[in-house]
Amino acid sequence: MAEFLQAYLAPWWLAYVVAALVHAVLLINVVAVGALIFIWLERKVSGRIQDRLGPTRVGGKFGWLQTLADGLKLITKEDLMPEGADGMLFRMAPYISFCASFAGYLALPFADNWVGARLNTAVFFILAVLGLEVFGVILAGYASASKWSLFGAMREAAQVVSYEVPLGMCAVVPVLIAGSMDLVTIGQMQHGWFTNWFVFHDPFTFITFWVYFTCATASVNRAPFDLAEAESELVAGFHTEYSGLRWSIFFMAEYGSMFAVSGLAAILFFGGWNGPLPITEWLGLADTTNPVLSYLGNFIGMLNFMFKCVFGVTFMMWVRWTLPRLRIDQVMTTCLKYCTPIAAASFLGATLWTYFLPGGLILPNNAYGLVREGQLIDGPYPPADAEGPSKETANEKTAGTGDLISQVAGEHRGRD
Amino acid sequence: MSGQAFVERLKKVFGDKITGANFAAIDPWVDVAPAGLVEVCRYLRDEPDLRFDFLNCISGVDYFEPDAKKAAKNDWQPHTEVVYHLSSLPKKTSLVLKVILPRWKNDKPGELPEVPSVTGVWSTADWHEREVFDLSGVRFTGHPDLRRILCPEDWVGHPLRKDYEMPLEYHGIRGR
Amino acid sequence: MDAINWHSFFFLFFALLACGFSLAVVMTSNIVHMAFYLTLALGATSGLFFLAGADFVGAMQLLIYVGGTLVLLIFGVMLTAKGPFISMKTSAGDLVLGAGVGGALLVLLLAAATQVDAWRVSEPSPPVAQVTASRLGMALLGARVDKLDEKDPVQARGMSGYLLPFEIVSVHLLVVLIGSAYLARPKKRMVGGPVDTA
Amino acid sequence: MATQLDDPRIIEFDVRTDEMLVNMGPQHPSTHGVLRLVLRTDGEVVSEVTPHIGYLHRCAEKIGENLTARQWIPYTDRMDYLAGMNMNLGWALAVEKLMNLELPEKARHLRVLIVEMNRIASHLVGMGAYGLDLGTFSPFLYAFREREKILDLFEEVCGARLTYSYITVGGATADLPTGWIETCERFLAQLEPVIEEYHALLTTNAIFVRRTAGIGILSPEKAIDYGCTGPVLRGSGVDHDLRRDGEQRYTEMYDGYAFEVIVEKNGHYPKDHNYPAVPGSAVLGDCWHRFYVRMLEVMQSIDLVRQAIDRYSMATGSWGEPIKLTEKLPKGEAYLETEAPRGQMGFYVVSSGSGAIPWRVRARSSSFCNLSVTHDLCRGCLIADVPAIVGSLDIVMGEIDR
Amino acid sequence: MNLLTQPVGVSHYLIVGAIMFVAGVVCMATKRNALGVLMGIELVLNGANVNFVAFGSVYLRPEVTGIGLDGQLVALFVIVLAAAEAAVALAITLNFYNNHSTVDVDQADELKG
Repeated sequence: MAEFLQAYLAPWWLAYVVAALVHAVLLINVVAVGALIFIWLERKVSGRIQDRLGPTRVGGKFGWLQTLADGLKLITKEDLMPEGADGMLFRMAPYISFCASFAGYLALPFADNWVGARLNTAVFFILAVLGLEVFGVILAGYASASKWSLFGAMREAAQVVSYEVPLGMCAVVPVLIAGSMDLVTIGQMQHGWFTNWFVFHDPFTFITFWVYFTCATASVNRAPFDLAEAESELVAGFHTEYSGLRWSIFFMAEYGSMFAVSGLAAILFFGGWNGPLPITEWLGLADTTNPVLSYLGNFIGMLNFMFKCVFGVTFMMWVRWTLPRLRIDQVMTTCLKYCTPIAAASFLGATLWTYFLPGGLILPNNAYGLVREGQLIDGPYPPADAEGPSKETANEKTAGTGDLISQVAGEHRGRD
Repeated sequence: MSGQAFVERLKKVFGDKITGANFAAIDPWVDVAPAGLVEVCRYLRDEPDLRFDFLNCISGVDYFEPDAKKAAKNDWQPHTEVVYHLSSLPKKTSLVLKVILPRWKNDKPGELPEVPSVTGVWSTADWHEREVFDLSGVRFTGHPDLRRILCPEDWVGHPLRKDYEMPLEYHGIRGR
Repeated sequence: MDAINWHSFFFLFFALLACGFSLAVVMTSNIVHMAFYLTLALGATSGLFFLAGADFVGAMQLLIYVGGTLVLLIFGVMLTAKGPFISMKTSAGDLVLGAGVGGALLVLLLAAATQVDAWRVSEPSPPVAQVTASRLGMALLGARVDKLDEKDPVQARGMSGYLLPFEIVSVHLLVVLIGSAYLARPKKRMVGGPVDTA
Repeated sequence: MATQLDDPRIIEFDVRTDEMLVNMGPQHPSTHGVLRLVLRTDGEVVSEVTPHIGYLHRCAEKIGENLTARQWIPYTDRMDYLAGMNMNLGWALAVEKLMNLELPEKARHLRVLIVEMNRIASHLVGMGAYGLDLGTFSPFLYAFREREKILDLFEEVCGARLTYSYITVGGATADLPTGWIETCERFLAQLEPVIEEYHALLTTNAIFVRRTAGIGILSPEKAIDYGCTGPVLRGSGVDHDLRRDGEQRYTEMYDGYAFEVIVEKNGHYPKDHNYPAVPGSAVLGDCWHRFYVRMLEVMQSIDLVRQAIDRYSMATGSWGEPIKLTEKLPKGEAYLETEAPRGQMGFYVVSSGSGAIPWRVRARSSSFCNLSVTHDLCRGCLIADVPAIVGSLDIVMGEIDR
Repeated sequence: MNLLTQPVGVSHYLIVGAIMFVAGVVCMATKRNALGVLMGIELVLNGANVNFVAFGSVYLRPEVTGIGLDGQLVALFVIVLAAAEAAVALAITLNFYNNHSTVDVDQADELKG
């Protein structure tokens, strides 16, 4: 995009600024508008689950402007801060949560190469950044000068630190199969029929997906793991003392993280932007040489990806409105006694499976089977990558498309 | 066991601590002197053929008529009663005990009459006695934590006493 | 005016954040604020790592250091932060002494950092995005894929990677795990009674 | 992991945390109104719970000393506002006992019919609200959906949806409207299969069982000692139900009705329906059993309503004639307890014989006694268990504070 | 020399590392709160890490004949060991707090537990 803009914008760096801004605005819209839609969706879903209608009036037929109306109401509300609160931390906390949740989108590809910054450690980057959301919660809980908030913060700290362990282990399983931590590469490897999705790669990945989803639900604080804001126990937990816009920012962060972990699940296990059938290939949209066609293909891919994410989020809602909440010690046992050992076992199982049955059972010549033949690690897929493997060794690979920072760094070093 | 025989039996055990009984009433009752209340209650609870293990209710009833003209017509002297409704789950029987107290201790207005607490016999008496204390103004001696329960802690007076005057103002809130 | 070097720009941004918040950690006496500033300082450091091309280390810094260690630390802060322990003032003498020694050390280190010409400005390098994660992993397992073309046989024999340190660290972590579990084992105490320190 | 150590003074701890006093309520989502619990906590472990009540005190007993017996009926509605009919019945029976009034047979069956319907409604709310206490929302809405239909039926009967004042001294204020019985039967036929869903959502749900089984165990001795009644008492395994064991004046209403007291005997509940099995981790007297007894009582009440419909339709004669609003009360005093949904609701009426206004009225509330056991049940539990325990007692503050 | 237009070199990183290191040392020396001292240690370790990564970076030193990947490897070890160190130090601090009800290191002058 920056290259495209360079042709029109006089100072070359302005093109980068504009490109960066456009990307940022696009992404922030995913979070902000996404939160609006998800809150509306949550109301509708919960309404339907509970045998009622949900919002029906605001904005026409389905009450689809309800969240906007609520947002306006929240903006006009007084921004209260309790006496005795730690002012700076109290004000900062929602933004920390939001930034952490939002930063995860930096490395989340929405379609083939449609990504803010293609990092070659994207999986861990997203997990790490989403894990930082806990700081906002802890600081909010501490700074509120309320005992309920403090309880919420303590619970959150204990819960999130524990759940990062199985979550990381589960995320490693697809990484192990793909041989890359680059989400774009992982996504590309699963193209074709849905049998290429990693969730159907072997029985262990299938188990891993469920463990991943459980842990992801726990790490974004959704019921039945929403102990930090357990309203029947802790009033509202860490955000008891928040009101107005700051309160709603916590919610945007929550829905943003829900979308991000669902997106990660979609890419790691469900083929990302690849549909169940290789329709884009049949239609000839996978042709990367034709910009219009590949744009269309990617657009369909993005819709695919969005659908999977929304499905993941809806699933979380479904769970939330069905199950009672666990107790804090049960949450911890769930993590330490069940999720972690299962994740570790399926990690081991997936390792052995990929070692002994590298091509899988069903389709012996599927994509990743072929890739694994010659290359041990860092196998770029598709093998005919832009620049091809580096000369040094087969293992050394120069990435065809570097991340944003490296591009910037490299190009301008050249310029200087 | 007929009522008469039952009272005879109690009298044999407790002597003059059983001050009377009424069999004609809808719910026949036994009058107990305050001094012997706890003993009687424990006996009633523990005796294998009685087993009054369940305290249903403690009520305070204040007998007082502020209007002198009406008071003259009454066939009773002003007094306060504490009524204990007991029942026995295994025997499926029930019993009423009454303790008759003066309206004021030593007839000094303002000093609440006293009854020994039966919290040691039935734990449920704890809250019931607090409520009777709160609303009817009877002091239960030996109660572990005799505080007001329904009214605010700084409330003045005991509303279910017949001479209770509604306060005109409470923390700036007008009473009437 | 020369064009802005974005790499330098981002470097400056993160470096200022890192240095500023490190200094803020020293300056503030409120332990909770300290923890907060430390978080930001370490987060900014991970940004520096990304800029230096060490993606994996940067992500690990965020995941383990900021996401794990610091949460633990803040947990500890919240458990002990009450009343007098939130804000413990250092005596003026200590401060002066610390500032003096620290200043001297800083001068020494800065002098050392700026002495070597080769370190000062980097040569323009081609845009290479490395995938470091797997090579790091291979190195940990004992294969130095980045030093395969080592000509000197003596040095090549030394390129056995980091298998031994890796094992040592693993055992160390296990020991730490057991040790902290021992230290943090449940203890019993009477309400209001003496603390059983056994 | 309710930390129930032998010596309650010994606390097991990882990190020394200072004891903290936390106010749960009066504005707290899970205190069922305006209950205030002061928790003394050490970390997540609650070492002491002190309930403070009285935030909803409306001086009902004092008001009763200024109104005639029938005029006080609306005030009974507002005690256990989820089971207004049962409250009406309790007071009506107590006054009838004082006046020695006998009721025609049809009125008795009418009362059983109405009262058991209200028991269903009340237990449905209790079930749904318990779900809320444990963090699940949908059962609450499902319960309200069904309760709404009962309220519609009651509205047809008496015009009110919450404060009915329908059952009154001497019978009821009106007969059932035409066609009501059929609507009611249709409702029962529809309700019965729905109960299965509730069992799936709550009773047998793994998380629900883990949250309630073995939590807040109330021994039968303690339950009796604290005067607990109703499902709380029966959940502890005490075989006591006033509909069977109560006073003659009350039990004669249920004469000839076939029903079994819902209580666990020899490890299982009376099995005349397809009930889910008792989970292995449940201990008699814990939150799960209290909840389960309530669920079974819904089925029992459905059965009783069906029987009452039959008998009511067969019975001849009047549905009862309410006494005059200013009917003079004879001198004397009467105490009568009935089995309300939340336990034994007792009314004590003293009359000086001088007019229609009683000398003293007293309401013995079941929730009041049930709540008084909280501090004992909550000792050493976790914070999350406090709503679970208080919710399992199923209290209504209107009845406690009166 | 304009920092915004010049490419950065290793020494820029070293300066950042030095500042963090010194901040950590001063923090360790002056804080009375045991957890403050712990935070100082974290800063020191991070200052060192910055140096390691800088020396091993291909961007800053394209020749990479020096320590190459070793810088990142050592940094990784430091991160992992810092986590372990923090866990143990925290456990010790909390134990100290349990026994003495204080986190003031100036008062930790007796050797018996």
